[in-house]
Amino acid sequence: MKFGILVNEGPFTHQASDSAYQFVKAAIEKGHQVMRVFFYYDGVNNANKLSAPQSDDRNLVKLWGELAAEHNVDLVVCIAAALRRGIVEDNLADGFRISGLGQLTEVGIAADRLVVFGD
Amino acid sequence: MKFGILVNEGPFTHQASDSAYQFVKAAIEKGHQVMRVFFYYDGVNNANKLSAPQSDDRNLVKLWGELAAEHNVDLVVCIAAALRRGIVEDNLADGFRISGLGQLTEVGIAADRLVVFGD
Amino acid sequence: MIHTVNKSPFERNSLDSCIRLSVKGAPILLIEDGVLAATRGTSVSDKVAAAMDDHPMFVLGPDLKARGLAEDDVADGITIVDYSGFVDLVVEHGTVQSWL
Amino acid sequence: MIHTVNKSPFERNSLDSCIRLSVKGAPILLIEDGVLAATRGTSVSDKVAAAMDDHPMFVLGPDLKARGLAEDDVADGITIVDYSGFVDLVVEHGTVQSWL
Amino acid sequence: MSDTEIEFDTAGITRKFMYVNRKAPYGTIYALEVLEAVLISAAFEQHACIVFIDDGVYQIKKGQDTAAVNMKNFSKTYGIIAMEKEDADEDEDMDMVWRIIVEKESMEARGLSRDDFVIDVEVIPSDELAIIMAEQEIVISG
Amino acid sequence: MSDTEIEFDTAGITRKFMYVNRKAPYGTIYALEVLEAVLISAAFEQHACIVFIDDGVYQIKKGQDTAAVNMKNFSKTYGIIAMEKEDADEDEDMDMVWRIIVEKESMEARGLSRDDFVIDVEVIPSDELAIIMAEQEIVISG
Repeated sequence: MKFGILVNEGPFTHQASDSAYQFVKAAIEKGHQVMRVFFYYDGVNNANKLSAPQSDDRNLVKLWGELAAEHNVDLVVCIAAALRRGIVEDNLADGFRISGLGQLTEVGIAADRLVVFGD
Repeated sequence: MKFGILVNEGPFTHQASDSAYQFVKAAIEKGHQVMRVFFYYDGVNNANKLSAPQSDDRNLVKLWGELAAEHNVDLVVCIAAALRRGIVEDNLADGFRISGLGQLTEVGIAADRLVVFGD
Repeated sequence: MIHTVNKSPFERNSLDSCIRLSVKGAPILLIEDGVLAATRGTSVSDKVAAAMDDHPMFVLGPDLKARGLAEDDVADGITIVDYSGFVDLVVEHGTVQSWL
Repeated sequence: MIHTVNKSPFERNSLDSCIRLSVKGAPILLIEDGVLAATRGTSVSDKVAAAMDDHPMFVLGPDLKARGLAEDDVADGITIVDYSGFVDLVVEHGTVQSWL
Repeated sequence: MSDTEIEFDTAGITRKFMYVNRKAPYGTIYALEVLEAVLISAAFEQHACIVFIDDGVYQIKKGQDTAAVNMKNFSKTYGIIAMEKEDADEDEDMDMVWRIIVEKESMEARGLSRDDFVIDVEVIPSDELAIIMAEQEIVISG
Repeated sequence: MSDTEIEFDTAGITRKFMYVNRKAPYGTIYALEVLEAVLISAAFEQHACIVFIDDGVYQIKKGQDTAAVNMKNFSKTYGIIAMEKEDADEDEDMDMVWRIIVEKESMEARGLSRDDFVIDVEVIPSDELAIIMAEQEIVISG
């Protein structure tokens, strides 16, 4: 089955990105395809490559990037939400790309399920 | 009277930073002193100099910086919270400085009132 | 001490907790989405009216206007203040407790 | 359709809205702070039990464990699933509505 | 922009999107950014059911004036949503149904009525709205 | 670090700080970052009243195991808070009072009891807690 994922919150403050990551990992392990993870609202902060958590904490920015590389997951950051919040090509982490909000509608149409994680 | 302010949320997603800004402006206009605004939790995102809101929207990063310059308000970003969220000297906006959480306790002790804005 | 509540009384328990944990006479200022508690004729109006027996109640006018709520919509006995009035309340009543 | 609720039933109205606006038979999965609705002997236990007359109820085990809640604490009739089970529920029940 | 722009083939597919608005405006940004998502979906000629429940009903309250909080007043954008809906209603070549719905119980609990809103809405009780929700294919909550 | 480090003279001043914890752990980060603020204030030898009300009582629930959510388990840090409190209690040269309080009503509504917590707490009913709160000088809510 093909999944699309919407992440509405940044790492740390809310659990949304953690939950989305665990869901995506489980879906892939079960043989499903995750077509795209779309980062909207504060979710764009998941793509900030300068994020440096404490050494004993998880690093979601890195984890998302690794997942994308290993399993060919398309990580899209909404350009309008990102501009407001200061996420641009300069500080964009590996594995993410910046694109328009239409990419959310698109994955909504193309995927069998869209699952939203937010606050 | 001497005020300290704690801002717990970033610009845009919650109104906390807007409310804090309006409060600080009003306090200064009334002749009070705002000793320090401390940015904690997602509040550190107020210091992201890459933030570029739409032209018809307010730009809180810039507004805070201007207020600091005009009225000598000390804008302090918590280093631990900032590291997690990818705010470092490279993307730190004018008028802000990065320092330790002790600066929050310090202004709590030194000010007559500490007012918290958050979610 | 003065209490601020910035959450909708329909969505969250912040106002309830503020009322439960504030001493008689302590003023409550509604700001941000908290201003939704201030209008007449809602499902929380009675609760707010009851709280006003023990607490002077204030509401931030700029936040009311932003949400399309008119001064006429505000329940009797609630005082509307602007940011300058917010500052005055804090100066007058000492420690601020923000019910987030 | 399957509904997810990620908010504490003590703090927010998300679970109430989910129950009010879901059709009979639609499953509800409690995740994140929403898992706090799943334990026995709380002030919301009766409400959750009543909802279970109309809705199969699930709770995410990893979120329970994180919050120090044991499987034994979970009310009878609520099924504990892991992330893999979460995926299965979504596959099986179609559209997901997230009550944020 | 990155080099690799991935696109999915969506031509000719029309699906039922629902946008659920449960939060008050201005206290958080969700109301504004959901609106942007709704507008984009019009370009894809998708069905759209825009629902206001709980504090979401305040998003379309008349008379919003944000001058004193210095935030962007986006309530006028709902006029564009209403126009998109009219276009969808009138164009017989397009298979595109748009509905703008307020839950009756949420509206009444807040002392509001149909006349309080900046756009025409269907006011629907919760039991009927639950059935409409259950028919949706994609639910976007903000 | 920026060039200008501003410092205020706080020597010899002891004020009453209260830290109000009302949110469940892990769903949001507030619990963890408030804890960091409490620990720092110990270095300034301030009074500290650490209060758990509403869902905040879950922050100190025993048995937290975050392995399956892959988040940092910070519940052990409360042990450090308890040690700081012991230091404050025992040191007669220091004018520093620390209290760790759980609101009785919040605890009971969640089916919890004193034995469920990772640290020793005072369990206090809301009317008495209201009086303690009213005496504070600085209230930090997370």
